[in-house]
Amino acid sequence: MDTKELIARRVAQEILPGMLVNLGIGLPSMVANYVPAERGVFFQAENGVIGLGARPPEGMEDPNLTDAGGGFVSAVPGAASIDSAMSFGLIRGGHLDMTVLGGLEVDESGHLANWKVPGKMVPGMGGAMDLVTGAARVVVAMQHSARGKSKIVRKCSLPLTALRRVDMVVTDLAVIVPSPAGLILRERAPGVSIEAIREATEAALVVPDEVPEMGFDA
Amino acid sequence: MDTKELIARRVAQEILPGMLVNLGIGLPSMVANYVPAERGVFFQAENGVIGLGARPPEGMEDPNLTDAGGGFVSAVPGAASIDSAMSFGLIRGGHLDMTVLGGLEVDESGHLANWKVPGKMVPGMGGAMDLVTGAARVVVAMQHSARGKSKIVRKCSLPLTALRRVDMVVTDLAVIVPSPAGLILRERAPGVSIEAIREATEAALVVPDEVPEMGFDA
Amino acid sequence: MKGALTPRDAADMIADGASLMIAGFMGVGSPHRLIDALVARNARELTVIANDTARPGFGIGKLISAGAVRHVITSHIGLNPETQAGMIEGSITVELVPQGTLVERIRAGGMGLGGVLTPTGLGTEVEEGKRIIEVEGNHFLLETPLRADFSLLAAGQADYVGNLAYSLTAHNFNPVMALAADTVIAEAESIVPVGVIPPDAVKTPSVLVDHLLLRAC
Amino acid sequence: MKGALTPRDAADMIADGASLMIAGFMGVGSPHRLIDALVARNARELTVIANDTARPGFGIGKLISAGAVRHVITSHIGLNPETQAGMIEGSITVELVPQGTLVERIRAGGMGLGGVLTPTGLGTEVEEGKRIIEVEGNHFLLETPLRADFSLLAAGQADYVGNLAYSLTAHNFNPVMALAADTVIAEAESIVPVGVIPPDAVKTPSVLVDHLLLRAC
Repeated sequence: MDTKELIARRVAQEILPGMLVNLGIGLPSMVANYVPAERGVFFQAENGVIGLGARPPEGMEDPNLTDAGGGFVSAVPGAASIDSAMSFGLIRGGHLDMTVLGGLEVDESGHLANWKVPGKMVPGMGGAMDLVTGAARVVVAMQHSARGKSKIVRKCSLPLTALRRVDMVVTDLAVIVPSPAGLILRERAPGVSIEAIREATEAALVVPDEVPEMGFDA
Repeated sequence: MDTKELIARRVAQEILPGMLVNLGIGLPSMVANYVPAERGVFFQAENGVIGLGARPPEGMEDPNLTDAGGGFVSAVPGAASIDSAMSFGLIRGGHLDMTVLGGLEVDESGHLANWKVPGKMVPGMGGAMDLVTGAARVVVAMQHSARGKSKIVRKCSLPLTALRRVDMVVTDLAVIVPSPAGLILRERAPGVSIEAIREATEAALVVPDEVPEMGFDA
Repeated sequence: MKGALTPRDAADMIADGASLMIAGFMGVGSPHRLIDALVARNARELTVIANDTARPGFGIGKLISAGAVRHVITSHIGLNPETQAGMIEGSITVELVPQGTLVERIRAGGMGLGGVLTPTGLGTEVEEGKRIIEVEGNHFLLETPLRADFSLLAAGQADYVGNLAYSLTAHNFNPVMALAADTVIAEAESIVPVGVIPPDAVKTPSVLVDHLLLRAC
Repeated sequence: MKGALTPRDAADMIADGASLMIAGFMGVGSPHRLIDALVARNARELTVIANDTARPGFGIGKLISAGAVRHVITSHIGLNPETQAGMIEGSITVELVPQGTLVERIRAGGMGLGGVLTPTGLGTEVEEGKRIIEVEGNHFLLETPLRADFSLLAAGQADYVGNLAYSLTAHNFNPVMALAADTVIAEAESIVPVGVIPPDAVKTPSVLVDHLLLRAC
């Protein structure tokens, strides 16, 4: 299993039946592949559909139905079209049960930075600030390190996305739960030692007595 | 012509082709009867329809289509259903070309009071405060006096509906246009003298050299 | 959506003293079966947030007549003399709010806004006790969010997962109230299979609806 | 509604230096014929208020590529390297706004509100220069209204009087932008007789639309 698949599959376990879930562009969008249809989950995209479905069969794409990245999608039975005001009303108003976002940095306070690298890359925050501020649960799905540098840092050096503490970080090495007491190491990726995680992590980690491996059924 | 019909017909002359117009309950709602269909006017009711039409034929009434007073109406071709947020977005946002409201008092500053008689009658402001604040043009349609007492007063004794100066008052005796210089007497009802209007009016009136009679085609 | 309820089960869920948003405009678009069930279970001490209190014997007017309501936040009570009488004798307290302000306060409560600035009410009694905020030389009242324990809605159509569609002037406060309560209960004139209400016709997405009344018999 | 325009007439109506709200999300639900006409007439110094600048060669990206845009108020430019390059070299100024704040600012501008209070952006760069207002112990940013000279919309269907209906994710910013400009110009995939779009399916009432582009040939 490659690292992206591992992250996506682990995040998918957090998604409970009947939830309304927003998945960010890129890695987070892969999570949908591992949520069984019978779980009755509705995926929201901030561009305005509740009940996002898989890419349509070749030749069946509708230019008026895409995800937030502009890729063609379908709509599941029971889907609803909404405008941007309603879309962000759902997000900011606490009606979104979970959002899964990519990250550039997460720090010991549980703060996320994911929208700007000053002087280098300024994509803009898009919906990320509203999502992190308003979603009932915020899960960050990202690689543990980028170019050999830990993305789990003492203090974010990049501009913050929000002051709200994210609820969980899932990387290719670990599941980390930010808390008032710091970053708690909850799970290890299969075959990865606590020591290896500590070494790959700039931030201090709170390590409980038991840190089980991530469990995967299949 | 009875006095209500006179007022309604005179107000109807203010309604220009293509306007969006809100008519209050009671006397103002009669104005619609004197606006020819070919004028292409859309009537709005604050409860959520643009393109209010006449009462349907007996037996054809829809309990889900009423005016703001709860009376059965129809919808004209090109009508749109809107919710309350959009309805008041149109009103407060300046998209409503004209509102016609009843009044309890209008004073020399052009202020309207029409929602409360303290200790006696407290119907509530309903949509009136938003209408007077937001409509492009506010026309008050009312009897000149109630129980022998002028409703055109020096200063409103009843709680104000808004600080905005209304644009026109049409009564059974006169057309009055509030202005920074005071209440200008613009027209007389047929057969009514300037003296008679002055006598029936508590407020000071600015009387131009020419005060024509209201003109009616039919 | 957690499945269909009887009106009685719904009324039992709503404790005395609860705050309720009740949709409708003079009873049009109001959840009449839910109201009847609340009257039947002899509900007491309710706070009702609604556009109006309809008229005696109809819509929210039934709750007023039954003495179920202690406090009302509303824009208009002029067509219900019982509400006016209750207010004067002190059995009901009434907070009057301009209609456009009422809907924005409910929307703010449902959409996670801390408030909105409106020109409506400036210089009137409505201004009393409120903060005035200046923006680019203009003054506005700061109006704060409203939320309730329950929102009671009425739809034209609902589907099995709880998507709602409304008809003509029965929209009114339904779409905003659907966001502004801890628990949302809806009744519908008809309940149709998933897919019958196309995505573009859904006015309240199913994810906002907690309970649907089972079909009227 | 003042009748149908050619795209060219519409583009001629929009002077250099004008401010435009342009609907769409990554080009979906954007008025592509109006954009093409603005590029064709070599428009200059435009201010664009839009969710994003799409990508080079598509939607608003065409205006960026053509050098028609001086200032952008938007939530996301990450998929258009030309906007990013323009920002860095100084040919385009960019004001980044969180998406949920952007839509509320536009809505406030269109609906006569003086502003809204949102928690989004608190404690981030977005907070800079803004007033923080406390409501019941919570802090919010005061975000002010946005308006423009023109709103350019794209509908799925329009009828002869200008009622608009949208399809699926092509709704996005269209319904709010319809209220927030002095002049509203819409194009539609199809134009149908009055009555074909039933009242409950109208998402933008005709009274908001000033001009419709004549049908695409």
